[in-house]
Amino acid sequence: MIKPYIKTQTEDFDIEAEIKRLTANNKNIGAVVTFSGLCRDEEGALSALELEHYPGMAEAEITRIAEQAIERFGLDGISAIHRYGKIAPGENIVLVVAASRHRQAAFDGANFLMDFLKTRAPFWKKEHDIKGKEGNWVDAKDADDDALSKWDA
Amino acid sequence: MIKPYIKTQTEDFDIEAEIKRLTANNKNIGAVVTFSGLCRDEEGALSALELEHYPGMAEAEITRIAEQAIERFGLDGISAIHRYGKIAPGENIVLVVAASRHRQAAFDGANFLMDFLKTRAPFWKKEHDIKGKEGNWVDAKDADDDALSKWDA
Amino acid sequence: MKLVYFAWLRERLGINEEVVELPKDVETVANLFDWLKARDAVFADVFEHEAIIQVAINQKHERDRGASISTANEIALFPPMTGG
Amino acid sequence: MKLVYFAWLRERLGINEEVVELPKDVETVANLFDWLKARDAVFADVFEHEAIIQVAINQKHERDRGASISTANEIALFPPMTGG
Repeated sequence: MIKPYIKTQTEDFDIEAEIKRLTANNKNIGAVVTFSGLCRDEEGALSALELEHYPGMAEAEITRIAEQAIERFGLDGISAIHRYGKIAPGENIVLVVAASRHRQAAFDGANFLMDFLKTRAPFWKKEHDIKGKEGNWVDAKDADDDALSKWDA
Repeated sequence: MIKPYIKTQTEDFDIEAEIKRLTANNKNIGAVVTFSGLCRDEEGALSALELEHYPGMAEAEITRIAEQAIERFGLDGISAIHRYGKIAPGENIVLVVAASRHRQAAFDGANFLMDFLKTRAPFWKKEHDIKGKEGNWVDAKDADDDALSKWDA
Repeated sequence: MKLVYFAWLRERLGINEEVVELPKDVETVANLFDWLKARDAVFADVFEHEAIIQVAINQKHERDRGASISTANEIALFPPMTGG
Repeated sequence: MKLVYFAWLRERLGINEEVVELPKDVETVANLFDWLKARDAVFADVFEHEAIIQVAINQKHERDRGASISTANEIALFPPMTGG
Protein backbone atom coordinates (compact mmCIF):
# COMPACT_ATOMS: atom_id res chain seq x y z
CA MET A 1 0.00 0.00 0.00
CA ILE A 2 1.56 3.28 -1.18
CA LYS A 3 1.26 6.20 1.25
CA PRO A 4 1.44 9.81 0.08
CA TYR A 5 4.02 12.10 1.68
CA ILE A 6 2.23 15.38 2.44
CA LYS A 7 3.58 18.44 4.24
CA THR A 8 2.80 22.09 4.86
CA GLN A 9 5.74 24.23 5.90
CA THR A 10 7.12 27.77 5.78
CA GLU A 11 10.58 26.83 4.46
CA ASP A 12 11.55 26.02 0.88
CA PHE A 13 11.80 22.41 -0.34
CA ASP A 14 14.58 20.43 -2.03
CA ILE A 15 13.19 18.92 -5.23
CA GLU A 16 16.11 16.54 -5.75
CA ALA A 17 15.69 15.18 -2.21
CA GLU A 18 11.94 14.78 -2.68
CA ILE A 19 12.47 12.77 -5.88
CA LYS A 20 14.95 10.54 -4.03
CA ARG A 21 12.43 10.02 -1.23
CA LEU A 22 10.17 8.25 -3.74
CA THR A 23 12.76 6.44 -5.86
CA ALA A 24 15.45 5.41 -3.35
CA ASN A 25 13.89 2.08 -2.42
CA ASN A 26 12.15 1.17 -5.65
CA LYS A 27 14.17 0.37 -8.74
CA ASN A 28 11.06 -0.40 -10.76
CA ILE A 29 10.17 3.28 -11.03
CA GLY A 30 10.75 4.43 -14.58
CA ALA A 31 9.16 7.87 -14.53
CA VAL A 32 9.10 10.79 -12.11
CA VAL A 33 7.19 14.00 -12.77
CA THR A 34 7.57 17.06 -10.58
CA PHE A 35 5.47 20.20 -10.62
CA SER A 36 6.69 23.31 -8.88
CA GLY A 37 4.48 26.34 -8.58
CA LEU A 38 6.35 29.63 -8.22
CA CYS A 39 5.35 33.09 -7.10
CA ARG A 40 5.16 35.38 -10.16
CA ASP A 41 5.99 39.07 -9.82
CA GLU A 42 3.13 40.18 -12.10
CA GLU A 43 5.42 42.31 -14.26
CA GLY A 44 7.14 43.77 -11.22
CA ALA A 45 3.97 44.88 -9.40
CA LEU A 46 4.13 42.26 -6.66
CA SER A 47 6.56 42.21 -3.75
CA ALA A 48 5.22 39.04 -2.11
CA LEU A 49 2.36 36.63 -1.74
CA GLU A 50 1.19 35.79 1.74
CA LEU A 51 -0.28 32.32 2.07
CA GLU A 52 -2.70 31.45 4.82
CA HIS A 53 -3.81 27.88 5.41
CA TYR A 54 -6.09 25.82 7.61
CA PRO A 55 -3.73 23.52 9.52
CA GLY A 56 -4.99 19.97 9.81
CA MET A 57 -7.61 20.26 7.09
CA ALA A 58 -4.95 21.30 4.53
CA GLU A 59 -2.88 18.15 5.06
CA ALA A 60 -5.98 15.94 5.28
CA GLU A 61 -7.48 17.24 2.02
CA ILE A 62 -4.23 16.95 0.06
CA THR A 63 -3.73 13.43 1.44
CA ARG A 64 -7.23 12.44 0.35
CA ILE A 65 -6.67 13.74 -3.20
CA ALA A 66 -3.22 12.13 -3.35
CA GLU A 67 -4.68 8.76 -2.32
CA GLN A 68 -7.20 9.07 -5.15
CA ALA A 69 -4.33 9.76 -7.56
CA ILE A 70 -2.39 6.66 -6.41
CA GLU A 71 -5.46 4.48 -6.94
CA ARG A 72 -6.59 6.02 -10.21
CA PHE A 73 -3.24 6.14 -12.02
CA GLY A 74 -1.40 3.27 -10.35
CA LEU A 75 1.36 5.39 -8.87
CA ASP A 76 4.38 4.01 -7.01
CA GLY A 77 4.68 7.20 -4.99
CA ILE A 78 3.33 10.72 -4.64
CA SER A 79 4.35 13.70 -2.52
CA ALA A 80 3.11 17.23 -2.03
CA ILE A 81 4.69 20.07 -0.08
CA HIS A 82 2.79 23.33 0.21
CA ARG A 83 4.41 26.37 1.76
CA TYR A 84 2.59 29.03 3.77
CA GLY A 85 3.63 32.45 5.03
CA LYS A 86 5.25 35.20 2.97
CA ILE A 87 6.76 34.15 -0.35
CA ALA A 88 8.70 36.45 -2.68
CA PRO A 89 8.52 36.44 -6.51
CA GLY A 90 10.66 33.69 -8.01
CA GLU A 91 10.33 31.53 -4.89
CA ASN A 92 8.61 28.15 -4.76
CA ILE A 93 5.06 27.88 -3.41
CA VAL A 94 4.13 24.25 -3.97
CA LEU A 95 5.74 21.00 -5.07
CA VAL A 96 4.09 17.84 -6.32
CA VAL A 97 6.09 14.72 -7.20
CA ALA A 98 4.55 11.62 -8.80
CA ALA A 99 6.42 8.39 -9.56
CA SER A 100 5.34 5.40 -11.58
CA ARG A 101 6.61 2.62 -13.82
CA HIS A 102 5.40 4.47 -16.89
CA ARG A 103 5.42 8.08 -17.91
CA GLN A 104 1.77 8.89 -18.57
CA ALA A 105 0.71 7.76 -15.10
CA ALA A 106 3.34 10.02 -13.54
CA PHE A 107 2.24 13.00 -15.67
CA ASP A 108 -1.45 12.38 -14.94
CA GLY A 109 -0.89 11.84 -11.22
CA ALA A 110 0.94 15.13 -10.76
CA ASN A 111 -1.49 17.05 -12.99
CA PHE A 112 -4.55 15.60 -11.20
CA LEU A 113 -3.22 16.42 -7.74
CA MET A 114 -2.37 20.00 -8.80
CA ASP A 115 -5.80 20.58 -10.33
CA PHE A 116 -7.61 19.43 -7.19
CA LEU A 117 -5.19 21.10 -4.83
CA LYS A 118 -5.90 24.48 -6.50
CA THR A 119 -9.58 24.46 -5.61
CA ARG A 120 -9.89 21.94 -2.75
CA ALA A 121 -6.94 22.55 -0.45
CA PRO A 122 -7.65 25.25 2.16
CA PHE A 123 -5.03 27.86 1.25
CA TRP A 124 -5.61 31.52 0.50
CA LYS A 125 -3.28 34.00 -1.16
CA LYS A 126 -2.96 37.67 -0.37
CA GLU A 127 -0.94 40.03 -2.55
CA HIS A 128 1.58 42.53 -1.21
CA ASP A 129 2.49 45.20 -3.75
CA ILE A 130 5.95 46.68 -4.32
CA LYS A 131 5.19 49.67 -2.09
CA GLY A 132 4.93 47.20 0.78
CA LYS A 133 1.18 47.72 1.00
CA GLU A 134 -1.02 44.76 1.81
CA GLY A 135 -3.23 44.25 -1.15
CA ASN A 136 -6.10 42.11 -2.20
CA TRP A 137 -6.90 38.52 -1.51
CA VAL A 138 -6.51 36.63 -4.77
CA ASP A 139 -9.85 35.63 -6.28
CA ALA A 140 -10.60 32.03 -7.13
CA LYS A 141 -10.47 31.48 -10.88
CA ASP A 142 -13.22 29.85 -12.93
CA ALA A 143 -10.42 28.38 -15.08
CA ASP A 144 -9.28 26.37 -12.05
CA ASP A 145 -12.76 24.93 -11.59
CA ASP A 146 -12.93 24.19 -15.32
CA ALA A 147 -9.59 22.36 -15.16
CA LEU A 148 -11.20 19.73 -12.93
CA SER A 149 -13.64 18.67 -15.65
CA LYS A 150 -10.88 16.88 -17.57
CA TRP A 151 -10.79 14.32 -14.75
CA ASP A 152 -14.49 13.42 -14.98
CA ALA A 153 -14.50 9.66 -15.38
CA MET B 1 12.56 34.25 -28.79
CA ILE B 2 12.88 31.32 -26.35
CA LYS B 3 15.69 28.87 -27.16
CA PRO B 4 15.61 25.27 -25.92
CA TYR B 5 18.58 23.99 -23.91
CA ILE B 6 19.40 20.53 -25.30
CA LYS B 7 22.28 18.24 -24.34
CA THR B 8 23.42 14.65 -24.71
CA GLN B 9 25.99 13.50 -22.16
CA THR B 10 27.28 10.45 -20.30
CA GLU B 11 27.14 12.00 -16.83
CA ASP B 12 24.10 12.43 -14.60
CA PHE B 13 22.22 15.74 -14.45
CA ASP B 14 21.23 18.05 -11.58
CA ILE B 15 17.48 18.63 -11.73
CA GLU B 16 17.51 21.54 -9.28
CA ALA B 17 20.19 23.31 -11.36
CA GLU B 18 18.27 22.68 -14.58
CA ILE B 19 15.12 24.22 -13.11
CA LYS B 20 17.13 27.26 -12.01
CA ARG B 21 18.56 27.60 -15.52
CA LEU B 22 15.02 28.31 -16.78
CA THR B 23 13.66 30.33 -13.87
CA ALA B 24 16.64 32.40 -12.68
CA ASN B 25 16.07 35.34 -15.00
CA ASN B 26 12.30 35.25 -15.37
CA LYS B 27 10.09 36.03 -12.40
CA ASN B 28 6.94 35.65 -14.45
CA ILE B 29 7.29 31.87 -14.55
CA GLY B 30 4.61 30.35 -12.36
CA ALA B 31 4.92 26.67 -13.25
CA VAL B 32 7.80 24.26 -13.84
CA VAL B 33 7.28 20.61 -14.76
CA THR B 34 10.15 18.13 -14.83
CA PHE B 35 10.10 14.62 -16.19
CA SER B 36 12.90 12.23 -15.30
CA GLY B 37 13.09 8.83 -16.92
CA LEU B 38 14.93 6.22 -14.87
CA CYS B 39 16.41 2.85 -15.66
CA ARG B 40 14.18 0.11 -14.19
CA ASP B 41 15.70 -3.15 -12.98
CA GLU B 42 12.87 -5.29 -14.41
CA GLU B 43 12.30 -7.10 -11.10
CA GLY B 44 16.02 -7.58 -10.60
CA ALA B 45 16.75 -9.13 -14.00
CA LEU B 46 18.61 -6.15 -15.44
CA SER B 47 22.11 -5.02 -14.49
CA ALA B 48 22.30 -2.07 -16.89
CA LEU B 49 20.96 -0.41 -19.97
CA GLU B 50 23.43 0.67 -22.60
CA LEU B 51 22.31 3.67 -24.62
CA GLU B 52 23.66 4.34 -28.07
CA HIS B 53 22.89 7.57 -29.89
CA TYR B 54 23.49 9.34 -33.18
CA PRO B 55 25.53 12.42 -32.25
CA GLY B 56 24.44 15.54 -34.06
CA MET B 57 21.11 14.18 -35.21
CA ALA B 58 20.05 13.42 -31.62
CA GLU B 59 20.53 17.03 -30.50
CA ALA B 60 19.03 18.41 -33.73
CA GLU B 61 15.86 16.28 -33.51
CA ILE B 62 15.24 17.04 -29.83
CA THR B 63 15.80 20.75 -30.52
CA ARG B 64 13.29 20.64 -33.38
CA ILE B 65 10.63 18.97 -31.18
CA ALA B 66 11.38 21.33 -28.28
CA GLU B 67 10.92 24.36 -30.57
CA GLN B 68 7.53 22.98 -31.60
CA ALA B 69 6.61 22.65 -27.91
CA ILE B 70 7.59 26.28 -27.16
CA GLU B 71 5.45 27.51 -30.04
CA ARG B 72 2.47 25.23 -29.44
CA PHE B 73 2.13 25.66 -25.67
CA GLY B 74 3.60 29.13 -25.19
CA LEU B 75 6.46 28.03 -22.99
CA ASP B 76 8.92 30.38 -21.28
CA GLY B 77 11.63 27.75 -21.34
CA ILE B 78 12.31 24.10 -22.12
CA SER B 79 15.32 21.85 -21.61
CA ALA B 80 16.19 18.26 -22.34
CA ILE B 81 19.22 16.26 -21.29
CA HIS B 82 19.57 12.71 -22.58
CA ARG B 83 22.32 10.46 -21.27
CA TYR B 84 24.09 7.79 -23.30
CA GLY B 85 26.46 4.97 -22.37
CA LYS B 86 25.89 2.43 -19.60
CA ILE B 87 23.23 3.27 -17.03
CA ALA B 88 22.43 1.18 -13.94
CA PRO B 89 18.94 0.53 -12.52
CA GLY B 90 17.72 3.45 -10.43
CA GLU B 91 19.85 5.94 -12.38
CA ASN B 92 18.50 8.75 -14.51
CA ILE B 93 18.32 8.36 -18.30
CA VAL B 94 16.58 11.48 -19.49
CA LEU B 95 15.38 14.81 -18.12
CA VAL B 96 12.86 17.22 -19.59
CA VAL B 97 12.04 20.55 -17.93
CA ALA B 98 9.27 22.87 -19.15
CA ALA B 99 8.48 26.29 -17.69
CA SER B 100 5.52 28.56 -18.29
CA ARG B 101 3.32 31.17 -16.69
CA HIS B 102 0.56 28.61 -16.18
CA ARG B 103 0.56 25.00 -15.14
CA GLN B 104 -1.21 23.21 -18.00
CA ALA B 105 1.23 24.59 -20.58
CA ALA B 106 4.17 23.34 -18.53
CA PHE B 107 2.61 19.88 -18.13
CA ASP B 108 1.73 19.67 -21.83
CA GLY B 109 5.13 20.92 -22.98
CA ALA B 110 7.04 18.30 -20.99
CA ASN B 111 4.62 15.51 -21.92
CA PHE B 112 4.72 16.42 -25.64
CA LEU B 113 8.52 16.53 -25.76
CA MET B 114 8.78 13.15 -23.99
CA ASP B 115 6.26 11.50 -26.31
CA PHE B 116 8.11 12.64 -29.43
CA LEU B 117 11.55 12.05 -27.98
CA LYS B 118 10.63 8.38 -27.35
CA THR B 119 10.05 7.62 -31.02
CA ARG B 120 11.86 10.41 -32.89
CA ALA B 121 15.17 10.95 -31.13
CA PRO B 122 17.90 8.61 -32.40
CA PHE B 123 18.71 6.63 -29.25
CA TRP B 124 18.73 2.86 -28.86
CA LYS B 125 18.73 0.81 -25.68
CA LYS B 126 20.47 -2.50 -25.13
CA GLU B 127 19.85 -4.60 -22.03
CA HIS B 128 22.61 -6.17 -19.95
CA ASP B 129 21.33 -8.90 -17.63
CA ILE B 130 22.49 -9.53 -14.05
CA LYS B 131 24.94 -12.22 -15.20
CA GLY B 132 26.78 -9.45 -17.04
CA LYS B 133 25.70 -10.86 -20.39
CA GLU B 134 24.89 -8.45 -23.17
CA GLY B 135 21.28 -9.00 -23.99
CA ASN B 136 18.75 -7.81 -26.47
CA TRP B 137 18.19 -4.47 -28.02
CA VAL B 138 14.94 -3.09 -26.63
CA ASP B 139 12.11 -3.21 -29.16
CA ALA B 140 10.18 -0.09 -30.05
CA LYS B 141 6.74 -0.15 -28.46
CA ASP B 142 3.47 0.38 -30.33
CA ALA B 143 2.23 2.15 -27.18
CA ASP B 144 4.87 4.83 -27.75
CA ASP B 145 3.63 5.42 -31.29
CA ASP B 146 0.05 5.48 -30.00
CA ALA B 147 0.98 8.09 -27.39
CA LEU B 148 1.72 10.55 -30.20
CA SER B 149 -1.87 10.52 -31.41
CA LYS B 150 -3.02 12.60 -28.44
CA TRP B 151 -1.10 15.53 -29.94
CA ASP B 152 -2.90 15.44 -33.31
CA ALA B 153 -4.20 18.95 -33.74
CA MET C 1 -18.58 24.59 19.42
CA LYS C 2 -15.54 26.24 17.88
CA LEU C 3 -15.90 28.53 14.87
CA VAL C 4 -12.79 29.41 12.86
CA TYR C 5 -12.45 32.03 10.15
CA PHE C 6 -9.89 32.43 7.36
CA ALA C 7 -8.55 34.95 4.84
CA TRP C 8 -10.73 38.01 4.16
CA LEU C 9 -13.54 36.59 6.30
CA ARG C 10 -11.15 36.54 9.25
CA GLU C 11 -9.92 40.06 8.47
CA ARG C 12 -13.33 41.63 7.94
CA LEU C 13 -14.85 39.94 11.00
CA GLY C 14 -11.80 40.85 13.07
CA ILE C 15 -11.57 37.43 14.75
CA ASN C 16 -9.65 34.23 14.07
CA GLU C 17 -11.84 31.93 16.09
CA GLU C 18 -14.44 31.85 18.82
CA VAL C 19 -16.28 29.33 20.95
CA VAL C 20 -20.06 29.63 20.76
CA GLU C 21 -23.01 28.03 22.52
CA LEU C 22 -25.61 27.48 19.82
CA PRO C 23 -29.36 27.38 20.55
CA LYS C 24 -30.93 23.91 20.10
CA ASP C 25 -32.81 25.00 16.95
CA VAL C 26 -29.56 25.90 15.07
CA GLU C 27 -29.27 22.51 13.39
CA THR C 28 -27.89 23.14 9.90
CA VAL C 29 -25.27 25.26 8.14
CA ALA C 30 -28.05 27.54 6.90
CA ASN C 31 -29.33 27.96 10.48
CA LEU C 32 -25.80 28.83 11.62
CA PHE C 33 -25.47 31.51 8.95
CA ASP C 34 -28.79 33.05 10.00
CA TRP C 35 -27.87 32.91 13.66
CA LEU C 36 -24.48 34.61 13.04
CA LYS C 37 -26.07 37.37 10.92
CA ALA C 38 -28.76 38.03 13.51
CA ARG C 39 -26.19 38.12 16.30
CA ASP C 40 -23.94 40.82 14.89
CA ALA C 41 -24.15 43.63 12.31
CA VAL C 42 -20.58 43.03 11.11
CA PHE C 43 -21.45 39.39 10.38
CA ALA C 44 -24.62 40.49 8.60
CA ASP C 45 -22.49 42.74 6.42
CA VAL C 46 -19.74 40.18 5.69
CA PHE C 47 -22.33 37.47 4.98
CA GLU C 48 -24.25 39.67 2.53
CA HIS C 49 -23.08 37.53 -0.42
CA GLU C 50 -23.10 34.36 1.59
CA ALA C 51 -23.32 32.05 -1.44
CA ILE C 52 -19.56 32.26 -1.92
CA ILE C 53 -18.71 31.46 1.70
CA GLN C 54 -17.30 27.96 2.05
CA VAL C 55 -17.82 25.71 5.04
CA ALA C 56 -15.84 22.89 6.61
CA ILE C 57 -17.35 20.76 9.36
CA ASN C 58 -14.74 19.01 11.51
CA GLN C 59 -12.18 19.92 8.82
CA LYS C 60 -14.19 18.37 5.97
CA HIS C 61 -15.49 20.58 3.17
CA GLU C 62 -19.31 20.69 3.19
CA ARG C 63 -21.19 22.23 0.27
CA ASP C 64 -24.69 21.40 1.45
CA ARG C 65 -26.24 24.30 3.40
CA GLY C 66 -28.76 21.83 4.77
CA ALA C 67 -26.03 19.63 6.29
CA SER C 68 -26.43 18.90 9.97
CA ILE C 69 -23.98 20.58 12.36
CA SER C 70 -25.17 18.65 15.40
CA THR C 71 -22.01 16.51 15.66
CA ALA C 72 -19.62 19.35 14.81
CA ASN C 73 -16.79 20.25 17.16
CA GLU C 74 -15.24 22.73 14.77
CA ILE C 75 -16.81 24.65 11.91
CA ALA C 76 -14.61 26.71 9.58
CA LEU C 77 -15.87 29.52 7.36
CA PHE C 78 -13.71 30.81 4.52
CA PRO C 79 -13.68 32.22 0.98
CA PRO C 80 -13.11 30.00 -2.08
CA MET C 81 -9.68 28.38 -1.81
CA THR C 82 -6.76 29.69 -3.87
CA GLY C 83 -3.93 27.28 -3.16
CA GLY C 84 -1.33 25.82 -5.47
CA MET D 1 29.11 9.35 -49.47
CA LYS D 2 29.28 8.27 -45.83
CA LEU D 3 27.02 5.51 -44.53
CA VAL D 4 26.59 5.11 -40.76
CA TYR D 5 24.93 2.24 -38.90
CA PHE D 6 23.48 2.05 -35.39
CA ALA D 7 22.35 -0.45 -32.75
CA TRP D 8 21.69 -4.01 -33.93
CA LEU D 9 22.21 -3.00 -37.54
CA ARG D 10 25.73 -1.90 -36.66
CA GLU D 11 26.35 -5.07 -34.66
CA ARG D 12 25.00 -7.50 -37.24
CA LEU D 13 26.75 -5.76 -40.13
CA GLY D 14 29.96 -5.55 -38.14
CA ILE D 15 30.70 -1.95 -39.17
CA ASN D 16 30.03 1.48 -37.67
CA GLU D 17 30.44 3.45 -40.85
CA GLU D 18 31.91 3.34 -44.32
CA VAL D 19 32.51 5.64 -47.27
CA VAL D 20 31.01 4.39 -50.51
CA GLU D 21 31.09 5.47 -54.13
CA LEU D 22 27.57 4.91 -55.43
CA PRO D 23 26.81 4.20 -59.09
CA LYS D 24 24.97 7.04 -60.89
CA ASP D 25 21.73 5.04 -61.05
CA VAL D 26 21.46 4.69 -57.24
CA GLU D 27 19.24 7.73 -56.83
CA THR D 28 16.79 6.89 -54.04
CA VAL D 29 16.70 5.24 -50.63
CA ALA D 30 15.12 2.16 -52.23
CA ASN D 31 17.95 2.03 -54.81
CA LEU D 32 20.49 2.25 -51.99
CA PHE D 33 18.89 -0.65 -50.12
CA ASP D 34 18.96 -2.78 -53.29
CA TRP D 35 22.56 -1.83 -54.00
CA LEU D 36 23.69 -2.73 -50.45
CA LYS D 37 21.87 -6.07 -50.53
CA ALA D 38 23.34 -6.97 -53.92
CA ARG D 39 26.82 -5.99 -52.77
CA ASP D 40 27.09 -8.23 -49.75
CA ALA D 41 25.37 -11.38 -48.41
CA VAL D 42 25.48 -10.10 -44.80
CA PHE D 43 23.61 -6.97 -45.87
CA ALA D 44 21.10 -9.09 -47.79
CA ASP D 45 20.51 -11.07 -44.61
CA VAL D 46 20.24 -8.05 -42.26
CA PHE D 47 17.98 -6.21 -44.71
CA GLU D 48 15.61 -9.18 -45.06
CA HIS D 49 12.88 -7.34 -43.12
CA GLU D 50 13.89 -4.00 -44.48
CA ALA D 51 10.51 -2.31 -43.79
CA ILE D 52 11.54 -1.67 -40.18
CA ILE D 53 14.89 -0.12 -41.07
CA GLN D 54 14.87 3.64 -40.53
CA VAL D 55 16.81 6.13 -42.62
CA ALA D 56 18.25 9.58 -41.94
CA ILE D 57 19.63 11.67 -44.79
CA ASN D 58 22.08 14.33 -43.62
CA GLN D 59 20.86 13.66 -40.06
CA LYS D 60 17.18 14.19 -40.94
CA HIS D 61 14.75 11.32 -40.57
CA GLU D 62 13.35 10.25 -43.97
CA ARG D 63 10.42 7.86 -44.19
CA ASP D 64 9.97 7.97 -47.96
CA ARG D 65 11.84 5.15 -49.65
CA GLY D 66 11.53 7.11 -52.91
CA ALA D 67 13.38 10.10 -51.47
CA SER D 68 16.36 11.30 -53.46
CA ILE D 69 19.80 10.70 -52.00
CA SER D 70 21.61 12.74 -54.61
CA THR D 71 22.50 15.61 -52.25
CA ALA D 72 23.31 13.36 -49.29
CA ASN D 73 26.68 13.56 -47.61
CA GLU D 74 25.73 11.18 -44.83
CA ILE D 75 23.08 8.50 -44.73
CA ALA D 76 22.30 6.70 -41.47
CA LEU D 77 20.54 3.35 -41.21
CA PHE D 78 19.11 2.18 -37.90
CA PRO D 79 16.32 0.27 -36.15
CA PRO D 80 13.24 2.05 -34.73
CA MET D 81 14.36 4.48 -32.05
CA THR D 82 13.93 3.61 -28.36
CA GLY D 83 15.04 6.75 -26.52
CA GLY D 84 13.59 8.42 -23.49
